[in-house]
Amino acid sequence: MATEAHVQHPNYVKIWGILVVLLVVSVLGSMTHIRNVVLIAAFGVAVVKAYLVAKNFMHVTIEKRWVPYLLIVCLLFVVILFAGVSPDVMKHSGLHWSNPSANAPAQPGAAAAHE
Amino acid sequence: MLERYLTAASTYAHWIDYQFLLIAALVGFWLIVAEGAMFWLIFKYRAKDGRPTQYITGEEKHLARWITIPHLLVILCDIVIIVPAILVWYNIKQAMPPADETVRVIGQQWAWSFQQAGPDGVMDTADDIRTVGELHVKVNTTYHFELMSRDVVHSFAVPAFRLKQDALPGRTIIGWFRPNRVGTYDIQCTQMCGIGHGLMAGRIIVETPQDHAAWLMRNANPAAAAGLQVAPAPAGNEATAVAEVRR
Amino acid sequence: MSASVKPIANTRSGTGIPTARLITWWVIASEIVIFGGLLASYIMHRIGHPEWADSAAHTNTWAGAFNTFVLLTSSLFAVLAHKAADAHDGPKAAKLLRLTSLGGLIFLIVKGFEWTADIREGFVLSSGGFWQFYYTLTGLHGLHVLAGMIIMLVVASDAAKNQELQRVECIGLYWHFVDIVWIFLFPLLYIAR
Amino acid sequence: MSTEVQHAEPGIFQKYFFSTDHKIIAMQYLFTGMAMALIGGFFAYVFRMQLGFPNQHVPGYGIVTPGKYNALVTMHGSIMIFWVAMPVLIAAFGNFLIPLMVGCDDMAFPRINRLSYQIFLASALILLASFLVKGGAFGGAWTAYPPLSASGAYNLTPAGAVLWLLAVALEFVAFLLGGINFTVTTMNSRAPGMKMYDIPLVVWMIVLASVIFMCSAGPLIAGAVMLLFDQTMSTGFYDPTRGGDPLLWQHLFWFFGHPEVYVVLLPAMGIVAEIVAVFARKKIFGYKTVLYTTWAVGFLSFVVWAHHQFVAGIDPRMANIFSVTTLLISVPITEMVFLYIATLYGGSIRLDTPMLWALGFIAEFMIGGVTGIFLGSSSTDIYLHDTYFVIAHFHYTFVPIAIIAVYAGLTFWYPKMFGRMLNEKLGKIHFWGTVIPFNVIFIPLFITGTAGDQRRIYSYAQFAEQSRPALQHLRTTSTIALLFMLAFQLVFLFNSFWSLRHGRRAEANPWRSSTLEWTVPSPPPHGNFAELPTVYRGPYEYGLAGCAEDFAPQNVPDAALAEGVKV
Repeated sequence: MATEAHVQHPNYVKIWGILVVLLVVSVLGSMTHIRNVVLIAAFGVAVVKAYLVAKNFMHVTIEKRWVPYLLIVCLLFVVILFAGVSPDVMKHSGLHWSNPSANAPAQPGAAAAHE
Repeated sequence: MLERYLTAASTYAHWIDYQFLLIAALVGFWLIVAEGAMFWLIFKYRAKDGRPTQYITGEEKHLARWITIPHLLVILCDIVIIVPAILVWYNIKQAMPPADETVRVIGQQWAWSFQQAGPDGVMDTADDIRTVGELHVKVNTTYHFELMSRDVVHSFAVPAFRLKQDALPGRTIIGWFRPNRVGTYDIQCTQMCGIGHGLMAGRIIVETPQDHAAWLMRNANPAAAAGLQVAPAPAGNEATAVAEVRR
Repeated sequence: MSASVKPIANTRSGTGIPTARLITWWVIASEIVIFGGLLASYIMHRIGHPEWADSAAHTNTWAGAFNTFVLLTSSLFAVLAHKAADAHDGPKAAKLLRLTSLGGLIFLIVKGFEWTADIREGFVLSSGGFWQFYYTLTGLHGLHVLAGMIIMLVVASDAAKNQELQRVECIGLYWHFVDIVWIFLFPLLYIAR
Repeated sequence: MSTEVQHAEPGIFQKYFFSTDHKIIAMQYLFTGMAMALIGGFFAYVFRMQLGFPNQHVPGYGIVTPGKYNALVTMHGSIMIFWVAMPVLIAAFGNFLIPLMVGCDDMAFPRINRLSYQIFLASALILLASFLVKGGAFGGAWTAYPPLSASGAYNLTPAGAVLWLLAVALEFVAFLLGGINFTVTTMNSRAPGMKMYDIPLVVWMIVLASVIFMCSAGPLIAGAVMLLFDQTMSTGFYDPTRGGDPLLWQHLFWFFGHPEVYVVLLPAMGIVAEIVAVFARKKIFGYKTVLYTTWAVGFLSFVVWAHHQFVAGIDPRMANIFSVTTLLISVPITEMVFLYIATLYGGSIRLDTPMLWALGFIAEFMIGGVTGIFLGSSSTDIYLHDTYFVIAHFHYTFVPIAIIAVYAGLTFWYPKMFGRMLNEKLGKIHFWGTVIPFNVIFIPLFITGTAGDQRRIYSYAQFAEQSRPALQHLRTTSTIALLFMLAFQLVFLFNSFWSLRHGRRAEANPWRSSTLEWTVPSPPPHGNFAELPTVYRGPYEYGLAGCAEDFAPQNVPDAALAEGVKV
């Protein structure tokens, strides 16, 4: 049983060309060493590339609606995880606690963290 | 209610006990209602010859009410529970009353050691008093504690104070307590910390100001000049303490 | 039970999505949380440790960029294989799938050279900090590439005989997902510094 | 690819060890899970004896040293959750019921199904092997907090810790494969006519549990890889002296660990729904509402995890958020229980053994539910965290889930699984002999917990407050009750083995139930349905007007209902 032809196949080579151009952009952007440019070149472009692959190669946009929703919900859970964990792990001090070892692994002596 | 089971010896012990009572009253009511309703229905609708079952989908308005109304009441009870819960939490863990004294509490496999200022009242000086397994504190005095661990995760629990806080290696966590009752109370480690976990006991001795002053004078140790800083050192540095716990 | 005898359960399609593609989506969903958990752990540590940028500067951006190019190109072959399979051209699909796994092979070889260079410089898994995440992330991703290649070759050998053509699309979907993971790993490990 | 494919009768080895038949795989999971339950129960016996009669020779084991005690409680927890509750509730019932209840011949991917069991079996064997290695089995609690679990120098069981982690990771892989298979089968392979709201609740709940498991286990799989590297490749992901963070594991663990509670709860709720409907002869009160609350619970279970960590050193401000979400999750769960109780209204209730178990589940689970409020409220959790109150609370949820609901399901589907009826009288003795001691075990533990007994402590002799004689009496009471409860399980073992040969032969539909699995002979043949069914209505049509019987099977067209059902 072959898959029914459910997609109009777009011009894949063209999309591949765009992806390669984007790759070049992100590498060139990273050469500027300007923080914001690097970040946009790196992550902004990555999001665009991922979207292009998901849309054109994986056809998520013409798949049944709940499939992209499922994938987005899974991403959402990761975001929730990040939001719940980062106040403890990303930061090295907070209300009535500090994590001196994370800042200076070898340094002896624990500075007390008063608010 | 909780005091029937265990002495309350710190100022916030009663806050927690009242919160416990509040929850017990509310959920106790709901438990009795729900269990009662269930057993009554089981009895009332037991199989009888000639009484057929009724066809009910649960979407009839006059019946769904019986779910909706209790359901809203449950939400109400949740709010009644959560507001004081957060208030008490805020006062114990977030708000920090000014300290009269500070102690440093260090957990390690498998003993609690303590460091507090000697007669000069200043921490990290030569006359600091270091003890293992025993913490002497003054009654009606607000203590801040700096909690650390040398090796693995421990948990500093003083049930009589209703106090519990995990000690994490690498971190320093500040908390407070104010003992209001003279006596000797247990410290238990409540986070699995290795084979000696069950033996990791300590005591807090709450003393009158006079007794405490006398204890301070007896134990002030000017000789302990070296190695003032207590560091959350890497594992294995403190073999002596392990030996001490086996005393 | 031989491969040719499928239960009726396998041939039904209550959702309108063929069963094989449906399971592929669920596998991808579960992979999202696996990679997501690891990436989230890495990102929060990375933001908390700006000094890791010095370690990240040692990674070879050109090798990473080349590998990105290789994976993008192999994804192109994978989707062309899907197109061929839709046209019921099994042998062509098989050829394209083999090209795709060749891309995976090149990717792994480049990765191997990179790792060798890093290890020669003294940066190993146990170097801590950035490096432990670098090796774990690229290693986990590399395993997925390897697994994808092997499955792809199996699918290709069936497809060459015009059998199980629906699998061409499924392995392609998986491959694109692995590609997308790399699209994010590349800036996270090679560019951000 | 069609029914005319004749399935040749395979050899006995092929049939029972390498079968792809979902029913055989279900039995494999069931018996493996039951065997593990015996082991886990034995561990409970040993450490309860140590607590009830401290430092005395435990018959059948010997002296319990602190290290052995830790290993026993760790393995009891791990086994009961990962190797008993999950395989029996999800895998055994899921495998057996899903194809039968949705009306198809097997799982969508039978060979993935077989692989799932084989990986699961390997994980169980690895776990048991950890008792034989140098240093013995891992004793760092089932939560395995690093750095204790990450370093052999701390836990003194270097090999045991690695094997434990490997076993858990493999078990996860097995359930990912199995769960995805359940989900796909239910979504795609339903009988013609079976719409979304015609799926029996137990199938819904097993599938939702699988989905929750799939979405929550990922981060922990990643975390387990990191911990494995910490243990074996001297990385420092969780080592604070090398820039790692032990809290990260706790978060990853509980991000999985809390949804896991619902992963095992939901199948139990589903089993109970089926039984309550059949024995009350009632449609489930608000079938759709039950489903909506299930979805709500499933989603909310992802945002409550840090209530396990209120005092674990997380930022205290975060505790407020998680306290609110935790109380929030009580809303849909309460609603679900209310709906189950409301289902009894207007019914015609027969108290056969399965129904006793199902009602027992609801009654006992409510106690577990309400005591959770004490722990979800952040301030009381300061005191109660990691005390015996917590132990009593979650045993009041897990025992109803993994024991009471499993017995409900087993006694209910036993005729379908084995083609014989169980003995009713023995079943009732077993029920009361289990449920009464169960309460006597754990009610005293609520009291010792509020009196300050902390968990995982092998002897309270060195704590003045905890070594009061009154508390020791409670602990002894609890231990003796456990002995009774364990002894009464022999009744069940006897009943099930005796009935296998001597029980009354079961007809296809002994309970007069309306779902599809009862339309095939007991036990169902290979391929399940002689003729694949078509579904005409929802799963719980009892007491429908204009119907010759008091139930309307899902596969009988409306026109044929009035003529009566041929059982």
